[in-house]
Amino acid sequence: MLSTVFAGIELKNPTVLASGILGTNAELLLRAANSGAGAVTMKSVGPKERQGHNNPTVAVWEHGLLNAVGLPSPGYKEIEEEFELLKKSPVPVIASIYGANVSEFVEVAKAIAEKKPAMVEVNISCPNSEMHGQLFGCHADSGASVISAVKKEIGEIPLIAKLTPQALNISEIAKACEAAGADAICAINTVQGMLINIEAHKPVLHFKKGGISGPAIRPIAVRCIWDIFEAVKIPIIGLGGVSNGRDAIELMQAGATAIGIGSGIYYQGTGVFKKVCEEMQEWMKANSYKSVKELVGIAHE
Amino acid sequence: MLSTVFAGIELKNPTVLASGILGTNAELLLRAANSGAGAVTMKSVGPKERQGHNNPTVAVWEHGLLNAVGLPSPGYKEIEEEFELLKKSPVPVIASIYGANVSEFVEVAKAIAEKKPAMVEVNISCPNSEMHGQLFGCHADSGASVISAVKKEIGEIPLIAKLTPQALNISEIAKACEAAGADAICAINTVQGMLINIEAHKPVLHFKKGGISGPAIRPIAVRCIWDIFEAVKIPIIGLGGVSNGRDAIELMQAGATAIGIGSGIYYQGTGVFKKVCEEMQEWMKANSYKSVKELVGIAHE
Amino acid sequence: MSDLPKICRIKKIVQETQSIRTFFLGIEIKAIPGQFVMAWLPGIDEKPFTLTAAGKEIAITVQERGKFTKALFAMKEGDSIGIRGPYGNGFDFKGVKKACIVAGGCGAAPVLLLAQELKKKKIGLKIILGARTGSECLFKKNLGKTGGLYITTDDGSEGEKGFTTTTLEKLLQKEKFDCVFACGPEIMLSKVFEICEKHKIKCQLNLERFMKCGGMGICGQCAINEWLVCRDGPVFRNEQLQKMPEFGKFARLKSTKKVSLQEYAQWRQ
Amino acid sequence: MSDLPKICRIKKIVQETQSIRTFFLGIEIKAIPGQFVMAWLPGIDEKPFTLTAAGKEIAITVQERGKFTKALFAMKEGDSIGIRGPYGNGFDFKGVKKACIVAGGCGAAPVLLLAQELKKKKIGLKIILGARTGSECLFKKNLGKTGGLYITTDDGSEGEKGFTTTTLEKLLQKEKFDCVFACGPEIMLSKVFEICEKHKIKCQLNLERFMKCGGMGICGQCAINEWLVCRDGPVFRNEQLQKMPEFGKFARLKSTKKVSLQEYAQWRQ
Ligand SMILES: Cc1cc2nc3c(=O)[nH]c(=O)nc-3n(C[C@H](O)[C@H](O)[C@H](O)COP(=O)(O)OP(=O)(O)OC[C@H]3O[C@@H](n4cnc5c(N)ncnc54)[C@H](O)[C@@H]3O)c2cc1C
Ligand SMILES: Cc1cc2nc3c(=O)[nH]c(=O)nc-3n(C[C@H](O)[C@H](O)[C@H](O)COP(=O)(O)OP(=O)(O)OC[C@H]3O[C@@H](n4cnc5c(N)ncnc54)[C@H](O)[C@@H]3O)c2cc1C
Ligand SMILES: Cc1cc2nc3c(=O)[nH]c(=O)nc-3n(C[C@H](O)[C@H](O)[C@H](O)COP(=O)(O)O)c2cc1C
Ligand SMILES: Cc1cc2nc3c(=O)[nH]c(=O)nc-3n(C[C@H](O)[C@H](O)[C@H](O)COP(=O)(O)O)c2cc1C
Ligand code: FES
Ligand code: FES
Repeated sequence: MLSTVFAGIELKNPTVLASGILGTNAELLLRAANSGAGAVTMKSVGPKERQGHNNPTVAVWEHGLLNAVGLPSPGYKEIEEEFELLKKSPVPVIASIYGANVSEFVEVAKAIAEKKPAMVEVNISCPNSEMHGQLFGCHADSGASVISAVKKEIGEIPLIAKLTPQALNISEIAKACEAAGADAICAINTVQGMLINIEAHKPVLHFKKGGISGPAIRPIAVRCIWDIFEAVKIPIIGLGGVSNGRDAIELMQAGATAIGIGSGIYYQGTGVFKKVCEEMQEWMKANSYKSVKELVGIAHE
Repeated sequence: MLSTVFAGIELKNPTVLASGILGTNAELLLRAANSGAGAVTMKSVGPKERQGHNNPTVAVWEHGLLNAVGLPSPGYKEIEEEFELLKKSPVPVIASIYGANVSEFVEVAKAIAEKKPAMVEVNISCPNSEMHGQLFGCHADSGASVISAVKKEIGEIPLIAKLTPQALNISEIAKACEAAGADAICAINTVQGMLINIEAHKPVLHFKKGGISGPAIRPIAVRCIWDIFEAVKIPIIGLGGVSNGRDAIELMQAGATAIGIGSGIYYQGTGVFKKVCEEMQEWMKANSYKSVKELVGIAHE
Repeated sequence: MSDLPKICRIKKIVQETQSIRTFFLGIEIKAIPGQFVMAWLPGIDEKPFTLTAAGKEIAITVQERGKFTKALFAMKEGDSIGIRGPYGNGFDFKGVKKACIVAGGCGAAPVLLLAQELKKKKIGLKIILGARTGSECLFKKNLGKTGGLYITTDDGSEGEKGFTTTTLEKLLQKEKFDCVFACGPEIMLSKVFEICEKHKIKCQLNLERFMKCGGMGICGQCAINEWLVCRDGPVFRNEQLQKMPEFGKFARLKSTKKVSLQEYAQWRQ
Repeated sequence: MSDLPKICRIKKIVQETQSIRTFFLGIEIKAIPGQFVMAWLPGIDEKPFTLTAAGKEIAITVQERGKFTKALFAMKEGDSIGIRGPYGNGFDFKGVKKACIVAGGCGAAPVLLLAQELKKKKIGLKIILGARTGSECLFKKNLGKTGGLYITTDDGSEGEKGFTTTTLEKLLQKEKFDCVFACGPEIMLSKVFEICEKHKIKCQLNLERFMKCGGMGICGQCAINEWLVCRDGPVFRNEQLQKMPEFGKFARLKSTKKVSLQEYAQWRQ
């Protein structure tokens, strides 16, 4: 009932652990996999070691999370061991990569491709570092230049372009990525925001601004997925604010084939994958659907 | 304690009824004024009669509202009577105008200026109509062209440019508006989103997409106000998700001189102005502030 | 807390008169008599309807008029529609010992639950029910069970020939009421109000305006002067009606343009 | 529900040893012994600290080490800091009739509340408290009130000269405990674990890792193999420790790079 195919890869269910959540080591990824995720995404990895920002890096507000972790990374050279352990994964493992320019993306992609992950996600959308990503994801031509360069390196491995809702017209970016060789789209990354602690009269995050995730951004995710679905033929991992079965089904009806879960781990723990799957199944039974594949994009009819 | 000056206009308190909420007639504006608002904004008016979209036009979801009312308007010619009644207003009345192109904006501005509102808000940011506004607010040059044309018409009346958080770089738009003659900025308008009713597998709003307002967008408002405050010298009406005193103080610390309230009316009724003011006052006493003016932008220090 | 339309099934459809049907819906809503729900037909529109049954299963009673109601009339038992609510203040009968209800046309819908509630509370009740013609008299039987029923028709095909308001005038000559509750065409309501003011009787009138946000009280579409029919109403009292110059005279089109009630009615046609 | 830092005042500062101070804070937090809070100095950083008092007024006990703790030590009574929490699982003493606590250095902090709670519940308790030197023995008095206290120092300036773990070995030769609770340098903890495994005694060890989201359990920074110190811990038991190859060997730098505990300690310097 829940099994599906995403960019040629079989998934036992459409839930996917989102990048940057838990994915710092292989064991946590395996834990998410063993807790019911249909696929898991590693934390985005860059060309060299990077500290990220000082704390506070994550804040929980009334309607979601706000984070500026700042793309910490040991650098791709340090994560060989994780790939060894990940061979035990019962579900597909998606590697996620970032860079400050096309050649950095290419350098990381080349090394990562050798490790043969099930897919490679190209993060052209992180809002939390001054120089990384964001710009690529906001402009069709620069986004496409990263995607086509990475695609050349990774060959047969399906490439997922991870997009930002900050783009003026996300469907244009998606189309450019598709034309440049992307096999799938992942949307959305976080939405730029800020919170101030009024007693301290200081921004809550050390980096001041951060990315909003969780329940507050779900309607933004639905809108972006809707637009992308109308613009491209390649499949979409939809994410943003999913923490129950209804949320997941909403994003699928908007056009997502698979469903990423990030902040949901905060709200529900790693049990969130099982919970979402069970709730989807219950709803599908009550509403006479036989396969999740039937749900994809049906709100467009 | 709460009195302040905004773009040269005295306000007994910094709360302002946001455009599009209640502002369809003079009596409702007076009701908001008599309920404690420091100023009130009329519903945005356009050049001719316009129906707006079919219902559902507004939806209440878990973390905010979503609306696509679609800028219905009787057209500026039909609202003369309202201005007559508004002469009784105990607080400044802000007119709000929209148009599909510069000459429409000019046409409306000219007629409205004759009615001598306390200020004129130029809505270059409504996301809910196919042709109106949005584009102006997303590009510095087109935004500026509207502002300078309107400014020529309205002369001494302070001009407020209402901006959209959808712009790639809202501080650039604000700077361009300031250079074009805007006396103040209003930020933010709603954030584009969508909700789907999964049982109906249809978007909840008839127009499909709509603008998100209310609690969910507060961190986006704070981020935008922060950026605008760093970029311009003119004062800011900050709005987005305010429904209590703490929210208002947060937006002021980010850089707002006055605070718009829209969706807060849904959550709290017209009593929201009094409530927000009382809560601000209490907080200020507990934290040893003597005037709201001291709060403006202090999180930047 | 969200307040989104919930999809529910049409459980039963009852033909009340030639042009009026009651739709029983499989959704639980607790409500006060006079409150309304917003009914959504995806892809078509969303409109307000008074509840004519509340509790475990609700009902709305609808007259076929324009595009929306035509689409609704095309639906069968088992089909789905969206419902949100209840909204509005509803009628208030605290302290009322003897009541009169005046209902014109489809206006019988909002007062049905009220009449049943008054009967349950053993409150003395007279009902004046008006319609164009005898066959269009809505809820004749149900209302008859709750109190003394006076019927008036425009064509005299049933009951008294003439207007509900003439009957009300006569009744007031003989009897005293703590409150007159009324619903119907606004021209009738403004006459009811005039009569009540003259006789210094309290009244509660159920008003109607075109709605958008419908119940949220933010869009200002349903404004009558400083009041919002969807949140402050739909039921208004003497003190409010006295300060409501638009009552009986003006209403707002979808564009929010203010026009005479006549022009408003034409637009709805 | 939000979980943002709340600003509170430093009510009282107590100098515990030359390098350790307790900060009493004007904020109410109910907590289980062994749980921690995140303390925020705006503009500087945010770090985890075990609660050494909970309830109406909380306390954290801090050793001056790097940039953050230096900034905290520069603060006076009346100054403000941000606090969020409590987080983590804390110690579990259900069913425990006789307990042993082993605390090394600043590790006395997390066990103070535990010892007080065990005493209140009249659970038999032996405490082994270790420090570099006598004057750095944290909570000597307070812990002495809760059970039999054995002190060990590296330099022999107080109590037995040597390691806490040597004393633990000796104690286990004579006595039986339902559980050994321990906190201190990880090298000490891994020795405690070894001893407990050998004697087939249950243990609960309070571990430490660099934290970012600190308590939310999402960023993965505090990972030890498949566990998150901030959400699954900070207290871990035999069954977990047996499957925790990184315990006593590896930790993650701020970049999330995995390094040996030695390199981790050097980075912290
Ligand atoms: C609080 C409230 C409760 C309501 N309860 C009911 C109810 O219980 N049953 C019911 O049938 N309708 C009720 N209505 C009216 C209903 O919401 C619709 O307006 C009506 O059903 C017409 O819808 P339509 O789209 O089919 O027709 P439209 O296309 O809108 O109009 C076509 C025709 O209907 C007439 N008409 C429609 N609406 C009105 C109106 N508001 N006032 C005067 N004439 C009108 C027009 O004169 C014209 O003949 C209520 C309205 C409100 C505001
Ligand atoms: C769950 C938990 C509870 C904690 N409770 C307390 C507490 O109650 N009291 C307390 O003083 N600290 C506690 N800590 C440690 C505390 O969070 C800080 O890491 C510590 O105070 C150092 O901060 P700093 O920024 O001043 O020093 P840094 O700049 O981070 O480091 C400087 C020096 O501190 C040593 N050091 C710092 N942290 C560690 C560590 N985690 N492990 C080993 N050596 C370290 C280094 O070896 C070096 O000597 C706890 C940590 C965790 C994870
Ligand atoms: C703490 C945190 C760290 C994140 N790190 C990354 C990252 O490294 N790479 C990336 O592509 N997205 C990252 N994201 C974004 C998520 O993958 C996801 O796109 C976003 O959180 C929206 O989904 P959600 O609402 O389910 O959390 C991060 C999000 C959070 C909350
Ligand atoms: C129902 C509705 C209608 C609106 N109409 C207008 C409008 O006509 N002109 C305008 O500039 N903004 C309009 N807005 C935007 C608000 O003025 C405000 O910018 C936005 O809602 C954010 O503030 P809030 O979170 O306090 O609602 C509308 C908002 C809502 C919810
Ligand atoms: S319909 Fe929107 S305020 Fe009543
Ligand atoms: S510190 Fe983030 S998961 Fe523990």
